Amino acid sequence: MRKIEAIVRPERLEQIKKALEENGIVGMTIINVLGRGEQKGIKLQYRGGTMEVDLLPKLKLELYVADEEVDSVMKTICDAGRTGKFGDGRIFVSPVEKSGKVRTGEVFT
Amino acid sequence: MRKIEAIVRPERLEQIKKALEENGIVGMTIINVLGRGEQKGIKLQYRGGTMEVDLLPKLKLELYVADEEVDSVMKTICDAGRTGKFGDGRIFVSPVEKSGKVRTGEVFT
Amino acid sequence: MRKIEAIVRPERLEQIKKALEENGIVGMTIINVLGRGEQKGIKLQYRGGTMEVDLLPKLKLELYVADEEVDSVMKTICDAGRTGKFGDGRIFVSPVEKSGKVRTGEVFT
Amino acid sequence: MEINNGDTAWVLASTALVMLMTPGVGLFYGGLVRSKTFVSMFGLSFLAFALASIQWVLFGYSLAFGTDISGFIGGLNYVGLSGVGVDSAPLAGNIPHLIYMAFQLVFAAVTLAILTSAVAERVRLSSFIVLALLWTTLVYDPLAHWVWAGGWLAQMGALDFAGGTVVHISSGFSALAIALVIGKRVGFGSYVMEPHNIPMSMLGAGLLWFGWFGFNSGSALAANGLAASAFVVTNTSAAAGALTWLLASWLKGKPSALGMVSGAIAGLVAITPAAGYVDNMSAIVIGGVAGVLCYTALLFRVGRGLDESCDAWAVHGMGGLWGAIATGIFATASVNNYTGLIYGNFHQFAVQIMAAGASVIYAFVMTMILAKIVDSVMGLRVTEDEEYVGLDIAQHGEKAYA
Amino acid sequence: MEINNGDTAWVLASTALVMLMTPGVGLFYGGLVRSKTFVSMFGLSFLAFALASIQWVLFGYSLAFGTDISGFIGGLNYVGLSGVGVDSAPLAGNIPHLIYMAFQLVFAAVTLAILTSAVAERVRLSSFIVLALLWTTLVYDPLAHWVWAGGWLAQMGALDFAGGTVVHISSGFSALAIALVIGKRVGFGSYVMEPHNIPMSMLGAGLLWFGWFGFNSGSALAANGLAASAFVVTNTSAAAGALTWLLASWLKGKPSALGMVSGAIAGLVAITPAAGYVDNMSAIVIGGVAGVLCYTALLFRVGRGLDESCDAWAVHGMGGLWGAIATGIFATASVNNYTGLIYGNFHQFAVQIMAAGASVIYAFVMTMILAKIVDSVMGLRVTEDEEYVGLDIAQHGEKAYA
Amino acid sequence: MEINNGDTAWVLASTALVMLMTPGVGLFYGGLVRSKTFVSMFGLSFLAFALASIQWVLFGYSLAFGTDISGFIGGLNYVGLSGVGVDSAPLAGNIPHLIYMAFQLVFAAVTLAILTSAVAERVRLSSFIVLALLWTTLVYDPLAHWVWAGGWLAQMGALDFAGGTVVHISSGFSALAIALVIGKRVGFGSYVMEPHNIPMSMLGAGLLWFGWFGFNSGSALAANGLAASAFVVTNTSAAAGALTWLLASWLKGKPSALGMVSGAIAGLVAITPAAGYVDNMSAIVIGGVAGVLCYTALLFRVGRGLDESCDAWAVHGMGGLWGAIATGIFATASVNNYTGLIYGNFHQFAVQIMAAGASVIYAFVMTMILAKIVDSVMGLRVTEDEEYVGLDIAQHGEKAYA
Ligand SMILES: Nc1ncnc2c1ncn2[C@@H]1O[C@H](COP(=O)(O)OP(=O)(O)O)[C@@H](O)[C@H]1O
Ligand SMILES: Nc1ncnc2c1ncn2[C@@H]1O[C@H](COP(=O)(O)OP(=O)(O)O)[C@@H](O)[C@H]1O
Ligand SMILES: Nc1ncnc2c1ncn2[C@@H]1O[C@H](COP(=O)(O)OP(=O)(O)O)[C@@H](O)[C@H]1O
Repeated sequence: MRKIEAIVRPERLEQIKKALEENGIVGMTIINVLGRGEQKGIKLQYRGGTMEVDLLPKLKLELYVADEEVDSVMKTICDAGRTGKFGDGRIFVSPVEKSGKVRTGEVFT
Repeated sequence: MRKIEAIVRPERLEQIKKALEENGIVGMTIINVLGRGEQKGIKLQYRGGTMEVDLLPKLKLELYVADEEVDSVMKTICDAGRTGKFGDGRIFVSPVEKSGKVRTGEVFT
Repeated sequence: MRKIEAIVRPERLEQIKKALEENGIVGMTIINVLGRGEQKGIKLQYRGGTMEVDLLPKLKLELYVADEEVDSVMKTICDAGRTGKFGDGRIFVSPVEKSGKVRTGEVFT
Repeated sequence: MEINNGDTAWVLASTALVMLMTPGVGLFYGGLVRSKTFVSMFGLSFLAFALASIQWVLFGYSLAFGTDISGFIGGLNYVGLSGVGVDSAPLAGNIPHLIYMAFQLVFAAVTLAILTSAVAERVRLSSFIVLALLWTTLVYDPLAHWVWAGGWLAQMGALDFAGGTVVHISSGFSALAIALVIGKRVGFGSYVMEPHNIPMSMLGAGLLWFGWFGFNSGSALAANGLAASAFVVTNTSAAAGALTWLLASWLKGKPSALGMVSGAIAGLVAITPAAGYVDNMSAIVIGGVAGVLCYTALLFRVGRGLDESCDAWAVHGMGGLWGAIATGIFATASVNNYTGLIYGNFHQFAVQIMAAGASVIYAFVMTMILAKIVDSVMGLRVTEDEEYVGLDIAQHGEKAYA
Repeated sequence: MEINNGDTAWVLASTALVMLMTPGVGLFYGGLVRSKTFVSMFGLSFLAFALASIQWVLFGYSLAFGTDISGFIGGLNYVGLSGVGVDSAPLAGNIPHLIYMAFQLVFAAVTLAILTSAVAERVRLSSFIVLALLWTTLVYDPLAHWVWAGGWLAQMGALDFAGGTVVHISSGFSALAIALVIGKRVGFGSYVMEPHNIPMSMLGAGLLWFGWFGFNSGSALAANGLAASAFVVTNTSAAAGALTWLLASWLKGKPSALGMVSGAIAGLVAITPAAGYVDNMSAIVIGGVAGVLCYTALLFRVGRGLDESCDAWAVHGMGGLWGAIATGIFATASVNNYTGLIYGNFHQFAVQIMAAGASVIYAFVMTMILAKIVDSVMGLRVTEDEEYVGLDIAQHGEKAYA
Repeated sequence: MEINNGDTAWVLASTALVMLMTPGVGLFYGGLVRSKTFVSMFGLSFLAFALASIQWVLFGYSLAFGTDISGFIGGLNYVGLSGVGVDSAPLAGNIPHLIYMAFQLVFAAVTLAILTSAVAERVRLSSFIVLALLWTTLVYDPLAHWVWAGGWLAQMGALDFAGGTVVHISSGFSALAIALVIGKRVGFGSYVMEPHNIPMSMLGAGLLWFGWFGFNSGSALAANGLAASAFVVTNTSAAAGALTWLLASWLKGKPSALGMVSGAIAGLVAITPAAGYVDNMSAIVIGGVAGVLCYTALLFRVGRGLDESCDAWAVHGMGGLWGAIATGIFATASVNNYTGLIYGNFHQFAVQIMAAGASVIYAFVMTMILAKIVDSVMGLRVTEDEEYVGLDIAQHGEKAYA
């Protein structure tokens, strides 16, 4: 099992959710975050000044998926979340050792 | 050291906290999240329609614990967080390589 | 690539951000959390009673960094985030296996 | 009697002020519930206002203020506002009948809004609409007639300046009845249900205090010394209630800001029936007692595990009961032509107790019956899943905060 | 005519009530937009009020109410309020000229605030200031003159008690024009833009309802039977609109609380021109129709992919249009000296349609021209990046919620 | 003199309007602080209102308006409102004494609320209660007597229509003194303390603007031309202040919406003493200057590292000072019987400066002494831990947002 953390644009959530569902991925956890990437956010000009809005609202999706689903999920999120502009987001994959289900108390490893 | 991420019902927080404390687990970090599991949330009927409320408010507890505490913490959370209905939550365990304490600058591996 | 999760005081964010920038670390994701450490928060006295405020607002910074940057980032956060009082925060490091860029669809391992 | 522009100006303004109390109730209650039902809770007050507004102009005003039928109910002579025009009101010759009617309308509306406390976070919207229409017609209208339109309580000599019985006892004890019928919210007692936005409740309380000047002082139906006196005692009682509830909660632990504003409302409720009959010093007592009494009632209610969710009973019911009795204790001829117990008038005191008692019983029993009927015919509650998800999404498909 | 203190008291109070409608609009709109533009949206209303306040006392009042020039515009005799003093107002001898002027001022201000719907979340502040000043001077002032100050529509016999054409048609159809010029928000239609704080919109609607009593009943410019009548029909129409929009949304899916409060506003808009001419039963019809009509207009607007963001057109434009026509249908001599179609007066009906039509055309065309000019000279919109970040930060350097 | 119903109607309404300013202050300040102290901040205003209400009816009114004792303080003849009844007020024969008293009460209350700026987020509740009671008794009551009840400033001929000195200079400079005694919030200057909910501050400002019509126009104590004039200049000055602060902040960087609403308050403050003496054109100047002046004062205050947290000093203190002097500059016989500097009356100008100066000194020194006493006896501040956790939880055991 792997944990996929995807930081995406909030306005793309619906599309991403739909795309994932079509690929059979239903379970997910969503967190409101603020983020900045290498571009350090967005630069705005104003009356004789520049302003850097460096922390923009993003959504972080956390998905626990089977190992073999990782690549397709990553691709799905990239495709559905892409606008082509800076700030589209990042995806990170990390190992999960064990999981449990609260309702049943089952443990999966 | 392991990281335990438990997604649970908000209304169970007090019970879970208490149960953990009784087991000597005090440190924790809590995040407001929205989530859906395999049931895709809750289905509601209304005047000639069905509505899926797929993202329900949950709490995500993050606990960093010693390796040997993992199993008992998982069990404690399951027991205290259980209502027996869909949506009770999930627990995931992942490896932590290193940790640090801001106040002292100490690093533990 | 490593994931650094740092739970810090909200009022220290600006200093930490600045210190990281000076070390060339720009990308980050910030999450509002509630947390308690081993001190179980803050104890307050009042008219014949004691009150424990055990969940205090903290910020969780998530930074994905190259393996060789881990130590310096940890040190930077500790230094910039320290007030010397209980509750300054913790840092945890965990492995990342793979990452992707939504805008381009690139995958890095 | 000729229409007096100054008096009319004040009653017009007062009617607007009382109207604002309904959003005030909506905010107050809305802040007390969980965020998943803020829209619903606020919406119920709004809806109560709209329903009462239409019911009142169609037939409610007539039932309450139409020609008396055996002291129990008004006739149908004002149905559809026929005969209610720009000329002098029968019961207040100095102002136009239409604004007299409207002033009474906003009372009926806010009373219905207060009632929504009992069904917070769990009522089916359609059942609420039916219950609300039944309630305002069969409970509020008769009570208003009894007290203010020559009904049997008025004939008996009961005093109720601005609605201690008609508005507060009736809504408070009716809320109690409904709460018993509809039952507790899922999880009530087993996990904490904190107010989700206390500042909104405080703002609501602020709007209530503001609007209450129209409620009580406007009930003089003139811009005169009596209005001034009612204005002053209203403010004094509110302040006293705020302070005593604050202190009482402090003695039990920490001074509660929500307690302070609830105490203000308790003081406002308690002074309502008395506003045109008592002086400022009595107002301090009336409000001060109300703060402690309603707080005690609230603790009792919680202790009994009763989910009358936003405390209409504890604050309006018990506060109104106290106010009705206090009118019989503190009424003074120096303010108006009536005296109370402290001036040796035991009769007035007894009448007040009887009137209050009759209102308590009528409101409680009648509402219990209505609630049971609606519950068995339509079901008062939503499903457990809908309640879990929250009425905002489940009933309205809306979210308070995006 | 001598100044009447009672009448003056009511007009003073009414002016304050109408003033509060501007924060009401700000909250209503502010709740409807995304949280990243709440400060901006609320701020635009506030700014509209400040701009109109200064423009009006400098020359706006004179353009609207100065000595008539060929039925089209007022002269400059009141520039800087010269000649506007504590004595009787020329058009209302029972109240001081200054408060008459102020009562008209708050109307001009709230009209400008309504207009901000069209530019929500994307307007450049400096361009808004210029457009606002041009608009209130070249659209609002002439329209006010035409209808209320002996201009050609007044001469024709058009009835507009409290501003159906001047305020609502003008702001609504002007909003439509501006929305067409400024274009959609980035992402409009492709992703959901939910109201971010519905309770704030509900509170805004509550303040609007409250303030509207000053708007309509205050337009009697006296505390008399006509004021009372206008008060009552205002409330009735609002309630009816709230209920019909609620029901209409229910039939389409779920009962919308936001719909209910929008329906109340629709009912308030529609009764505005009619408030001094129709009776309570007609008010039920006027409000009830308005609720459904404006809801339909909103659905149409959304269906056409038109981003007139907070529905000034659907609610104020279409509601005002309906109200203006309805005045010609339901006006009754039992309330005032005018009759409408249902009493066989086809003439009044025709005049109302002409007046409404003329207002629609003037407001739409003139505003289109003004908006195009401002857009080409200064640019109405912020950059795409600024819009993405949100006007609060981008324009004001502020955040609604820390 | 006979009681005039129209005048009474307006003073009743005005008293209600001014009452609403206290929740207005609570919201305005509450939005400015951090979310962990919203309940506390709002609660302090509410509490100030309750405390002042009781103090005033018990003895405050008597100290301020009782029979003059050597020009410094009122006698005890009105203690417990004895002799304050439904008949003509001594200083305003056209309205009942009780409502005159209540109108003065709401002034005392809001003044105390303004003061809470200085202790934001760090005051011990019990110490606040003691300080508040001392302050309103020993600072507000004498000042009100000096200016409005035949005290020495009145005898000198000082003009203060609605409280530039009594309300604004007194609260503003007292806030400065308290801020110096209580000291900065932990972290002030070292990390950012952003306003946590700007829309709430904007709503608060909207309620203040609304209520201020009662404050200033109601101070005519009649519904007449003077009331109308005061109403107009109040609005004009507010608008001018809003615009100049907005522009000033724009010149320094970005146009601040919070600045705009603060500017409106600055304009309202500055016109307060002048409202019954100046004309509309002067109001533009008075408000316009106030916007820039108070903004400058705020920048100065921040620059000096002074934590007078919600800027009562910068806005009310400096705005009130400017207004008091401006009254001596712009007073015109065309509005009332007084003239100022621009009409060659240097005497009035000098008197205004002396009165303002005396008020500044008295308020500052007296408050400094009171604050020091309370601080040394009880401690004004909570502990550092309590402050860190936030007063909502630490003092009240409550949370603004669940
Ligand atoms: N190194 C990083 N560590 C943590 N979060 C990051 C990092 N880089 C990016 N992010 C997160 O991803 C979001 C989008 O990143 P960004 O660099 O703007 O994407 P892109 O490169 O596609 O434009 C950021 O707002 C931030 O939340
Ligand atoms: N595959 C998953 N990936 C991420 N989060 C998940 C996943 N499955 C469940 N969750 C989280 O756990 C919560 C509870 O899951 P759910 O499936 O409803 O539990 P149960 O199976 O006990 O009913 C969800 O709301 C979601 O936040
Ligand atoms: N074992 C843990 N698991 C999860 N989070 C923790 C743990 N220990 C600390 N934290 C997080 O770190 C924050 C600061 O911890 P704390 O123990 O107060 O730091 P310090 O030891 O420097 O005083 C806590 O509020 C909590 O969010």
